[in-house]
Amino acid sequence: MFSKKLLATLVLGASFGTAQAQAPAAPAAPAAPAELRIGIVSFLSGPGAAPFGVPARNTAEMLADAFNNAKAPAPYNVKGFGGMPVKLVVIDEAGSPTNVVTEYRNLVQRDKVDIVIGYVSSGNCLAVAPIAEELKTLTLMYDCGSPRLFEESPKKYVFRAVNHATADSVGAALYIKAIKPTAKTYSGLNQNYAFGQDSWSDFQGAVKMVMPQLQEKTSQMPKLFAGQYSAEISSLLESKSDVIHSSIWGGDMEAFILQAGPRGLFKQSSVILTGGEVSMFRLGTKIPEGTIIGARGPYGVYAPKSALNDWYRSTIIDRYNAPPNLAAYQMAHTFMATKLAFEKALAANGGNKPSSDQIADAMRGMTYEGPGGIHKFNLSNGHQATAEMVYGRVKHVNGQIQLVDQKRFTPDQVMPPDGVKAADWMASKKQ
Amino acid sequence: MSKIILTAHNLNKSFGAVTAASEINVDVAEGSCIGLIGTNGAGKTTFVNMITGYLKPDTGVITFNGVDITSLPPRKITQLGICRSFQIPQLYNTMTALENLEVSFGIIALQESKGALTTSSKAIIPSYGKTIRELALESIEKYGLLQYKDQATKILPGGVRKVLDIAMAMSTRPKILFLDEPTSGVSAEEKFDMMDMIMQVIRDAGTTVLFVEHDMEVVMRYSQRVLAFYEGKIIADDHPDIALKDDRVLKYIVGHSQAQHVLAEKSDA
Amino acid sequence: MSNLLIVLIDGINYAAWLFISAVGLTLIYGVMRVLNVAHASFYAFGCYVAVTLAGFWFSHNYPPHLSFFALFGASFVAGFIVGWILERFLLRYQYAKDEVVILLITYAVFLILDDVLKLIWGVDPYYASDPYELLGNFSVGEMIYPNYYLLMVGAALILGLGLTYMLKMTRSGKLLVSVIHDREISSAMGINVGRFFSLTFSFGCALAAIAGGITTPTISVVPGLGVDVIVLSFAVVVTGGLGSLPGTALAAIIMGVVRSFCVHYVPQLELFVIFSVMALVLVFRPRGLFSLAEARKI
Amino acid sequence: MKLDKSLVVMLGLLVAIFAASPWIPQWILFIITLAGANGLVVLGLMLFMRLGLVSFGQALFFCAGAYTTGMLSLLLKVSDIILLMVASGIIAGLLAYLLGFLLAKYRAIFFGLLSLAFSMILYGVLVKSETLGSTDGFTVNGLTILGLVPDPTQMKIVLFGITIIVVMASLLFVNMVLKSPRGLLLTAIRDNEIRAEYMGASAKSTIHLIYVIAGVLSGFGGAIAAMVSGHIDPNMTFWTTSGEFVFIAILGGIGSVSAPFIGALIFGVIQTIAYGYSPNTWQMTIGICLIAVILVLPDGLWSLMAKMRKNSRV
Repeated sequence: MFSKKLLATLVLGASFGTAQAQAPAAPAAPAAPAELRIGIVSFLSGPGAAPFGVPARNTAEMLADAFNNAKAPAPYNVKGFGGMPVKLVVIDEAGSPTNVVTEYRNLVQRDKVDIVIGYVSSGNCLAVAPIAEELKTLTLMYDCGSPRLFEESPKKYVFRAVNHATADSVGAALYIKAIKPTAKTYSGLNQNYAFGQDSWSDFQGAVKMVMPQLQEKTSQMPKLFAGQYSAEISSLLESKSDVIHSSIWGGDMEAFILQAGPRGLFKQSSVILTGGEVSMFRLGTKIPEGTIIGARGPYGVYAPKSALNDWYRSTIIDRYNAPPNLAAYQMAHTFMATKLAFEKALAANGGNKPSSDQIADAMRGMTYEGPGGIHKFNLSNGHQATAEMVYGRVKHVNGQIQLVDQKRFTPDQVMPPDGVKAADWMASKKQ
Repeated sequence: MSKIILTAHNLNKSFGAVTAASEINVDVAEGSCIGLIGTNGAGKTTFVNMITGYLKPDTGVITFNGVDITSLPPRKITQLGICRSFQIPQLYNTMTALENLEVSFGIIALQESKGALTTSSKAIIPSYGKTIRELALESIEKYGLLQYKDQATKILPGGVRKVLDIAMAMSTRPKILFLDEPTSGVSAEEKFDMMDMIMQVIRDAGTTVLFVEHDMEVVMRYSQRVLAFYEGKIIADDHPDIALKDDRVLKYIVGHSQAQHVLAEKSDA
Repeated sequence: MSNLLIVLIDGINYAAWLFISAVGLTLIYGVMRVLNVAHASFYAFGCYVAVTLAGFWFSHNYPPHLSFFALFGASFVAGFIVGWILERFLLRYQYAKDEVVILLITYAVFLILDDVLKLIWGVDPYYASDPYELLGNFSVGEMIYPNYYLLMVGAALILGLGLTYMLKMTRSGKLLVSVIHDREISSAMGINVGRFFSLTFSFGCALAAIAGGITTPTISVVPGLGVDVIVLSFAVVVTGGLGSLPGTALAAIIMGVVRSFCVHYVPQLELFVIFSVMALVLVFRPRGLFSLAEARKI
Repeated sequence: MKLDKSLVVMLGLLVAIFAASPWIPQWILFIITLAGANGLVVLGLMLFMRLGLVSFGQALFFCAGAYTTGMLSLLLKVSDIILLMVASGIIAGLLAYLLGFLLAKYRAIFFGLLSLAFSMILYGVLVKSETLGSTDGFTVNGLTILGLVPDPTQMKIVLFGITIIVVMASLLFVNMVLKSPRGLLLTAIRDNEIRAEYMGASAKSTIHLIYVIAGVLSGFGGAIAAMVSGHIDPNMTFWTTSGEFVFIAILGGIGSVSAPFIGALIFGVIQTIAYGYSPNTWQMTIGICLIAVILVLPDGLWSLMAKMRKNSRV
């Protein structure tokens, strides 16, 4: 009967899918019994691919190779993960969160990955986290910034090895206070979706906390991927704000800069691009002088000088002839943190492959150093890492851009204390 | 003189500059058989369309059994008991002939069950005392379409489409039936057999009928009364023998030669 | 707060962009009754062609002011060719199908072309803002605008008037109109409807591509940038009355200005503007602002 | 009411799958359950297609159902699956009933695009409602059934069971509607609305009725999707979601009430294969499948099934 054929199709199709799902993975060794399978989920299509997904995937693949061939410097010089070769299973993050959840289940239950690292969109993070808990699978969110991830309910198997978005806003406010204490007014241009809205309300909170004298003028919220900003720019110009906050990213950010630059918006106001580092090198001197650039942490040009960082940057540039951007750094940190925690757990487990719980225990509260310097898992009972925050200003030096007036802020300046919700923290500290 | 069931009072209708109907006044007696003649664009179909609710007259009142139906939509008018066939047969082209009729009876079944979702196709329609299928087969036979019953209507020959179109109209058991050029596109040999058959069924059902017709032979043969349309007006309203002799009718519609020919034929008969 | 002139200028500028983006869609629908979702891909295609050519052009220091013709011309031609291929080898055999099914076919084509573009150009953003800055600025009060906006408005006018002229004045235009009114009769009158169709479709796609070309200098060309455009264009075209040029123009202006008002006075509403306008118009004029007349059915 | 063979088989099959569910790998179970949810929406679309209408905004009611479930459990702490299902169906149906007054007047492309507009307006509203997490949406958890609190794995089975029951009920219901005289009337209205009106039928009220039925079905679908995937967000009413539903409808075909579910299942498989097999070009894969189906199987996969059955009889 056709129905049997159908079930057959389903099962065959699925197993076929499994077989193929490994095809695009890193050129690692063919499946050995003792390999460690890591799912990498990131945007490979759509507007999120270029700024975040692809650089992050590249880093993951580079590190996987480096680790498998024991090419990385200490403390990451152990072959693979504690001797086990790692095998990446890369899938696209695109599609609705429902798809993303489906694909997460497929990764864990069908493709049998041991650890999942991924997710740029906070919507996807929030959708996946409960499933990770349900399936008891160690899952690290490498980029998505929503503080809600751990605030809504404590997690056992979900970690974030980098700052969450609050650091962007608070750092930005602190930077304004430092370099432009006389500022009177501020406005915002943020994309009209969760991240944009959260960033803006975070920044509002941070301003109230750090320099309450700032008056809000207007908040522009263009549609995500709108591309045309002439009206918004006019309105911002009219507002004559001293400061303009924007968490806009990717193609939208570049379009905004290209359209606003010639209209003198950047001359009139100090524009903060919290994620500006992503497109810094591609846009070069198209980014007007004085633009304030953030990198979500001590990443990219803001990374502190270290042997590890030099190795990482040079290897990425050799392999993909483009410097790693903030997303790449976030992936590097997440990947390395995973390796350390895994090896710690391996040792604790007497050399046997540790369980998710054992790796989680090892990672909880861990301190590690990546190309972006020291990070500590010290929030949300050891699941949320914190790092310092850096901002700087663009200066054109013979056709190149440099970031001057760099200010570094300690983790406790930009991230809430343990157990306090970001919003409450900012509210409580306002004068 | 049997009772008047349909009255059209002072109907006017114009499309921009064109006057499709002006001061139309008609009373229709129950059981009568009326031919509507006139050249193309004289206003015959407009008249039918206004009565059956496809067009709303600019002015004027239409009453059916004393009920004002002037601004009712076609389906309400049909439910009251006026139905029509079409110049170009209006069929459900992806269905078979039988299904076309089943739809018609199905609609009635739904009406009688107040549109209940549970209405069954197999159940007996109270007022007809038969099931949809039975009724459909019955009228397929009555109209001599048995051989076509399972063919898709889009491939049926013109004459058959005409008959099916009329059969569907009759399925609602109308008190008044409008036929819009029933013989157009039907071959000369077939037309009388077809009309005889149809008129027989209609008479048996006691249905009042008004038919638009260009063929004067058909008009003479079947109508007891003729309405002659010209430029939206009724220029003659009388027994065919008289109406077809009317000067203006001769001048504008029939043409002398044809008139003589037709009348002569009749006197032989 | 902001003065009306500014609001108006922003509105007109956005309207011009909307019109340029949507005009190809309405042309194709008007003639062929095909709602071409692949429009989005052609827009994106135009962007990529233009941005690539611009990079080449300026790196070779060709006369910068000719770059506009080069950019727009290139995307136009590219769009025309690919459009022709699509019509010739796929759509031509589908016209018998239902309007909606053809729409789905073009939707599938859109999905495919989107990935093809990604395979050709990768996922990296490209930009070519030189033409945008080339023209300098003009200012209203102390508000600075790049002259490129004038160029976009001009382009919109030229496209709109040009097409109207072609349809109303030229012989082939009149023939086209007759095709629009009745395919069967026209082909019976010996008009080669098939040829008109492939021409119209290719031309419509070319218009989508040139829209991309004109937009390119103001944006950064990234994967999937067509998606947003197609939905907007749908809204504009449907609101204006599918297949009506003046309708599309009017709808674009209304939407542009209304949107600009929102941005300046109630930024919170920006997100709904376009579709609310569309819904409102359709509620009161079910077939759009300028709907094509329907023939008597019986 | 007589059930034709294919429907009986389908029902039997559903029972069989449910019986086997404890042994079916979780991730397959998940795909099947989602297929059930999508299938319910597409079942509504199939009724539209019988009428010659295509809605590019059916996700509106899918999303309405999902958010009803989500908000009831989030704000009013309603946790009972059955209660949530019913509520979602009712709310979505109510919404459809209201919009129906307007949309039943529209035909062809305008019907499709006006429904698209409404779904996009809802999208805007949800994106704007930051308390509901804007585009991030929010998680749906802590579900119970009749006071019981199953553990996640049991919950999957329970939800699966509920889905199966809802699907079977919907199959029977829609089958009843299509077997009633109204079923034939739908096609009649598609073929020749004017004639149907002249025979005394009201196209408008028929379409309105179907619109409500489709709305309720979509509401159920949304509720299931929300509970199974455990997360809801405005994407559920974005036009691409509606597009997927139309795709599934074309894939399955309108030949039978079972077709939408076959289509949904195949779609689930195609999609997950596409993701795994070509993470960089999965859109293309789906696009090619769509064209292939339209060109090769204009009546959807169902026509293939029908053919197979014929051959197997011969």
